[in-house]
Amino acid sequence: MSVSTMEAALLLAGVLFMLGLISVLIRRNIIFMLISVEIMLNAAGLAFIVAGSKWVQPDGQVMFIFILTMAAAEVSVGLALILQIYHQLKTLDSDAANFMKG
Amino acid sequence: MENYIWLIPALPFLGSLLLILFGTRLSRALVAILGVGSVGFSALITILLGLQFLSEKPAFYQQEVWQWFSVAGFNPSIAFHLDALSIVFIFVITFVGFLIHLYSTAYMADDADFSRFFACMNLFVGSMLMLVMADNLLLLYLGWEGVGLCSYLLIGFWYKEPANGYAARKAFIITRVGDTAMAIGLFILFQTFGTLNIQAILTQAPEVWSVGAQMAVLVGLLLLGGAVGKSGQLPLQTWLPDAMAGPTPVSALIHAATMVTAGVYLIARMYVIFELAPLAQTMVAVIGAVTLLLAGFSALTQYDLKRVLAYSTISQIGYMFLALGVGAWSAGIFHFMIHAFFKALLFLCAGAIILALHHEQDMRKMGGLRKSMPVVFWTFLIGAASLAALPIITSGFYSKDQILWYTLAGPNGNIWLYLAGLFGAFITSVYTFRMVFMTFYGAPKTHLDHPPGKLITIPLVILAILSLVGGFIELPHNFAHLALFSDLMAPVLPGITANELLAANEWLFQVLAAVVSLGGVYVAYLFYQKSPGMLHSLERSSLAMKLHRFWFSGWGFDALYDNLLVRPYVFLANINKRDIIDSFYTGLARMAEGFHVMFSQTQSGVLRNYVAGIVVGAIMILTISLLL
Amino acid sequence: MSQTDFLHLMPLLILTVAALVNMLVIAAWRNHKIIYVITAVSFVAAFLSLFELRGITAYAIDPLFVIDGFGVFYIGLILATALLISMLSYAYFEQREEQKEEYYILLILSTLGACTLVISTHFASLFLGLEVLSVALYSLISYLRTRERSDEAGIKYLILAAFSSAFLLFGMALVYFSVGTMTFAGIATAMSGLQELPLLLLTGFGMMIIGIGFKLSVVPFHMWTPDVYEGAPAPVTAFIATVSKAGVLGIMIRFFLEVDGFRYPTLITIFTIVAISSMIAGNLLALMQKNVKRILAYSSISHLGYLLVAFLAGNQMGVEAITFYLVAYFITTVGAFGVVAMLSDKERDAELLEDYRGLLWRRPWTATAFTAMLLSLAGIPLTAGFVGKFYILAAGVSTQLWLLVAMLVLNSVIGLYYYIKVIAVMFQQPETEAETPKKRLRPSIYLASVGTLVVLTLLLLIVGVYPAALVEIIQNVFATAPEMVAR
Amino acid sequence: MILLWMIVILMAGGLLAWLSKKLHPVLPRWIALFAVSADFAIALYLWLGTPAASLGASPWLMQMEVPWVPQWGVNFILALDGLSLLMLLLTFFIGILAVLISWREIKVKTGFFHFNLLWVLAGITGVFLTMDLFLFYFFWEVMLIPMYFLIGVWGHANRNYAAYKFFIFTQASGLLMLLAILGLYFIHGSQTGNYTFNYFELLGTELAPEEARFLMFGFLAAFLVKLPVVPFHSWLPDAHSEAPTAGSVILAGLLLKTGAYGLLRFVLPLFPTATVEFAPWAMLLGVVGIIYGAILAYSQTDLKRLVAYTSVSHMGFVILGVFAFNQWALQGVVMQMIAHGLSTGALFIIAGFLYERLHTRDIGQMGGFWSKAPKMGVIAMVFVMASLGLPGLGNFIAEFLTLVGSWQANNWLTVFATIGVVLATAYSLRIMRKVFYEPAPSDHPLPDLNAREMLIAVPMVVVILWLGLYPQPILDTAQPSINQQLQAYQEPEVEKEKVAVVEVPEAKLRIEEVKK
Repeated sequence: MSVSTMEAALLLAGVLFMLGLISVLIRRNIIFMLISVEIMLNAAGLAFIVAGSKWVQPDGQVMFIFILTMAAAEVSVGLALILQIYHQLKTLDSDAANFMKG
Repeated sequence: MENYIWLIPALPFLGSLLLILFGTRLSRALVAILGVGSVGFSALITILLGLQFLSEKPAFYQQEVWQWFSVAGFNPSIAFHLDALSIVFIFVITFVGFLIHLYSTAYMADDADFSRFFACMNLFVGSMLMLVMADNLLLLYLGWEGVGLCSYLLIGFWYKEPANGYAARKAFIITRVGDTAMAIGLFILFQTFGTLNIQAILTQAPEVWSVGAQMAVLVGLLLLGGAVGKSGQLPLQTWLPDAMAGPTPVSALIHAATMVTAGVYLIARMYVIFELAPLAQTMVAVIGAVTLLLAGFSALTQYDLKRVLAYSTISQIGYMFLALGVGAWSAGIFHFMIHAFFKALLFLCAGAIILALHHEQDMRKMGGLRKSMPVVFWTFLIGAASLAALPIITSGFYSKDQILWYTLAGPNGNIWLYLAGLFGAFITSVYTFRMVFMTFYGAPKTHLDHPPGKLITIPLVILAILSLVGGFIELPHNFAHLALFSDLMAPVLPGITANELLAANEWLFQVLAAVVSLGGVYVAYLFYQKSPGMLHSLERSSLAMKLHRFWFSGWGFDALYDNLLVRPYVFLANINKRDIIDSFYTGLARMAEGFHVMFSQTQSGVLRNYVAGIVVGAIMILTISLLL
Repeated sequence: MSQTDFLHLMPLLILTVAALVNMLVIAAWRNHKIIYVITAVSFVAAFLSLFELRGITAYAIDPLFVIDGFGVFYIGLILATALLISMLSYAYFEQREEQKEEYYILLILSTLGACTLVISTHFASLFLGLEVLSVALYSLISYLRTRERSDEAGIKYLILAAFSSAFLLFGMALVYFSVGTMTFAGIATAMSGLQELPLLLLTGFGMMIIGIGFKLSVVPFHMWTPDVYEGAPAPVTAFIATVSKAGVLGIMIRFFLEVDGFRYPTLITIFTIVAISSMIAGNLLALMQKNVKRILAYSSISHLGYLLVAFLAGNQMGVEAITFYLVAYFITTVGAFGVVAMLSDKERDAELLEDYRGLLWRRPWTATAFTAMLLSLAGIPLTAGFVGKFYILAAGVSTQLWLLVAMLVLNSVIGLYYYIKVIAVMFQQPETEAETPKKRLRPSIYLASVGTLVVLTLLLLIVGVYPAALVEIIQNVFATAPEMVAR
Repeated sequence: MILLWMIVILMAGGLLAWLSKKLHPVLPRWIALFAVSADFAIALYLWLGTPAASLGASPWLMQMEVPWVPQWGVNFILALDGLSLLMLLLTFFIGILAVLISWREIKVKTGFFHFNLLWVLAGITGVFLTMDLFLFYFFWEVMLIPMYFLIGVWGHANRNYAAYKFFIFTQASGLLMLLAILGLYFIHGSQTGNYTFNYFELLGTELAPEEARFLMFGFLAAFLVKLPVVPFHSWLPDAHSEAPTAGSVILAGLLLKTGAYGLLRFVLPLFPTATVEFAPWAMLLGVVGIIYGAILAYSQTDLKRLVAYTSVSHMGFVILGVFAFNQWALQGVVMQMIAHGLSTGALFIIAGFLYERLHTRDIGQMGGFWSKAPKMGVIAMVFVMASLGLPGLGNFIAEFLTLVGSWQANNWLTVFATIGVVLATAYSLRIMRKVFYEPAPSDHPLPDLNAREMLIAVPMVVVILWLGLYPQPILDTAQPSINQQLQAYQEPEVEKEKVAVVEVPEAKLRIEEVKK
């Protein structure tokens, strides 16, 4: 592959990352926030793969696997927490969870 | 004998120390013995020493008790230097002081704070002796401040009365102003001569400074400032009349006989400086002249017996300054001595009267005491005569005449000064006899109880005799030429020679002086005895009223200083009570709190804002890393 | 992996095993005490195993790890801290009805993560360590499920941490993309070649800084700190404040020194800004704060700012200063949160200033200990905090970072105010005679906590009065870490 | 070694006092009293044991040095010269008084109180003794915390605010000094390659004018705030008026003196050139302080606050004298430190006595006490007179020497300073009037001083009189160290060799003795 396509792929990852970022910013529902963060993580993974393929090394994909596992772990904990939150607040609106401030 | 010099001040100090420590527990008799005895003994020693001095005629006696301190060549010691000048002062202080103490035992007999009174009196005598015996200016300064303190303590002796306290503070602070000037003078002297030893300075000064040298003038003026403060001369005279708030013996001792003449002593002591600084010396003369007139006028208008005496004191010291100013040194000192006698006498008499009229001081409420208290009358009359300088018989005549004479005929004599002095003499005798007539003649207005006892009358008599004959040790040379006193002073203070062409007809001026004083008496008689109606008609004229009010208030100096200095200072102090600078720091604190509130807004607790925060940070960092 | 590799990784292995054993034991039969003992023992064992590695010169386990003096010291620091925290945890959890045992597993795991971090020399291991650390932390923070504050803190931390590690990862990816290797050494060599850094690389570093900065809770990535500190159980808060930061700081220093980041003004500028703003924001936020845990949170932000000053000094003295300061700061922080934990009861942590009013009159010794801790935080002599601050100042002055140093001084003055405020509250005489302290568990439970507090206080004073010993150790550590002594 | 003991006794005494509270409530008082007296005895022994003549060229009586943090070149150096000796005597004398005053006044937490009291004293002792800049800063801070507690726990109504203010002011300034110390340390290190905080070695440092100026300001910051000099004084009135009597006495009598001591010991010899160019401003500050403090004192209605402002005014003389750079002025400063320590301390003690009896510090509430409490009146009179600089009392010698000295340096400022003395008269007399003379608005019962209180007051009177009438012993003791500080201003080169080369071997030699 030529370098220019590499750049393009990286750009794609960047765009993906930005999308995730923005949706974290605008979403209020915690689950959606979690999902968008995952998107960002996957964007990073994609970037790794791109980089790996640029240097023709497996490392990029290795990192991607890592990221996936980690993301899975994170999401599982996250969902557990969200359950708890829902029990207590009866809502998933992240803005409602602001007992601690100042 | 000269080994016991140190006892002279030590005894009063010891006395006052004992009284302070145990005064409250001792019986009144014991207190009196301690208080009077200590001064009495030092008077005794003084007299013995004086006799020895007269017989041996040494230049001076010197005694160092201990080295006070010594820093890099600045080593004043607690040491005494006795020459004729200081001996005269010591004599007056101890002897008159002794009499007044004696008098006080009766006067203060039924006062609650008997012991405190004597403690302070002794302390005063001690410090005053320090002042006049010191061989260096720092020790002199110690005595100088010491007497200031004592006058503060004694003026405010009856402290329950706020007015007294006010008078006391006024005295202390105003004299302190003068002292400040003096202190600065000392700094300069030390810088120039590397020592504060009086004799050393006197000897070196002519070598270092030429006549009229700027520094000399400066020092002269500064010392004069100190003198003016203590001696109640213009412009720092305002404290003296108020100082009458103290018990009468105090007024007699401090504000007539001794302390207020400290200024005279200082100037006489440092005469070399003043001779090197003609300007300063002229200032002395002028201040003296002006003061004696102003005070005289004020004295004319007073009704309070003691205030009259106070103003007369101011004006008499004015004469002394005048004398010093024209270089008639010994004349000035001579007048000091005589004045001490008759002024103490007058005050003590006044005290006796006041006591008899249970603390009534207003002359308008007095009168007709001639019959009821003859001793006091006669003694007072003598005192008055001496103050008014009635010719021939009173010593006041001789001392004052000498001053007037040299004011005119002295090398730096001056006709205007002379006229001022002459007119002053006239006023003096007017207000003196105004006093006599108002108090002792006419109809009795207040019933008097317990006429004065022995302890009171004895000192009066002694002082009366002194103020009659005391002057006979110095008689004009055209009239049984006798100059014991000026001979005594000769080794210490430079003599003075009269201008020849005037000297020829000196008698003319003596007659003039005599006429003036007698004239004064007549005027007083006219207004206050023969036909009071004239006085009243005079008083009714609006101008006279204004003048009267103006003079009565002592030429409005008090008001002036109040509005010029005191009020602004107090105002300034009070508006800044909370200390403006502090508010700056509190301001800083407020600012920090403000920032805190601002920042804590960002901690909204809302998750998305936190995310936003991170994003902002991210943008910031990325922009930096891309731009730089 | 050879046997020597195992030997060198012994502490980490011990921790791993400990975690597994705990799990099995719990499965067999729940008992707080036993789990607690196992944990403590394993920490001690791991710590002791470090003595095998004393005076070691860099032993690389390519490409992921290197075990050198620096790493050993930091692992030691982390383990010791974790041990102390677990000590304090026992009494704290004993009085709560949740299932207590898993807490220790999570504690061990996140410690393990931190340890992995400080010895890793490769993005992969870095990432691995970081995530092991964080994922365990999520659940630790929200361990007391029944408190909604705890959950709130948990979810906040989770989202934000994931968010920031996305940045970190993307940054890594970019770096990898532009230099073609993920080992620090490789990156260093690649970079030493080029004078001006390519844009991508810089962007990568920038994003990594975001990820790291979040974990270090420096401005502007600090916002989570107070909430998480407040919501988390006191011992966990102590853990976040100390262990996790030690790990991240360790890796940061390692990486930065390796690639010699001090050559690049861009990075210096960024760090300077971050440092200053952290100091100021942290202190000002804490100024009028009424909640002790939040006060400590904010103060930790500013303390990180102080640390960055020494970090920016960039010479050996700086690194020594950081290390020394960390030790001092850990002693202090653990102690402080220990006191908080001690005073907490079933329902809630003792976190409001009110809970401390007149403490000196109720429980003089606890109050004294807490006072000592606060004074140390404020950097007052006789305490470790002072020497630490002195060391940092010295490092700053030695490289003429006048602006930063001035800021440090200014801020430690502001900081004084709120530390003293807490002390003042404790020393206030209660109007009503001291009310009887609330019902507590039997004293023997508190033995561990009290003992720990005593030890900490003594350490605080010893380090404060005779720092020479510690300084010596640290200097030796860096003597054996060659690539550090480069400058 | 004996120097170390002085500090150790205090610290150990403090801990003992704290713990002994459990055994018996009165024990702490006795322990404290004993500890301080022991130190006082030691100091006295040292003083009488060394006739002033024996302090020849080198002012150092004894020295000890043991490495403390070798890696940083920090040594535990204690050294004693005339100046420090005098300061120590003052410290312990006032310390004893402080313990005695608190005997009845302090009722709660007596153990902890005496712990703090003794540790403040220990810190102060350290400050006066140490010749290692790191150690100096260390002690400098050590004396603050216990002081903070003294104010914050046993103070009056508004104690917290005052305590904060005191602590933050002193800390802020102290940190600046720390920066300066570090700067000096690195400059000296980079010059000689020998990184050390040793005062004697640092004396030799050559500094570029710029550096010197900045470092000097660093040191000045700490000392001027502590002194205090006017724009930085505003912590003092609060601290003084809110502290318990013992606290105020120690603040006024000792803590302020550490500032003056610092100026003499460090600023003058370390930065000869910089100080000379700064001198006029410093003297100006002094004069401003004298007058500003006096004006503020005049308007105060809180007795302790009033006295506090008077010490602002009096400390003005100190800085005025220090920057006159001549023997008279510096001797005056030393005298001022001692005399002011006593006189102001005494005034605070009297304020304390009154507060114990009336539970108010408002002079509006007082009055006419002369008749009720003549003893108190006399003693108050003595110290009021001292504070307005009456000859025959210690303060006069101090102020006169200072002014004589400063006159040589700067005429106009001296004139204004002298005017300040008049203002001093105004506020001092105001005390007497309000408290002892004018009748009180309301009538309180006022028992006169009891035996214990006389035991406190009389020695102070005696000492202040002694200082006023025969200060020579003090002056002689201070002389050599003052020459030392001034050498930089006579022949700088000689001074550098002398201190850097001659003193240090001697120090080593001393240590040998110590070891034996």
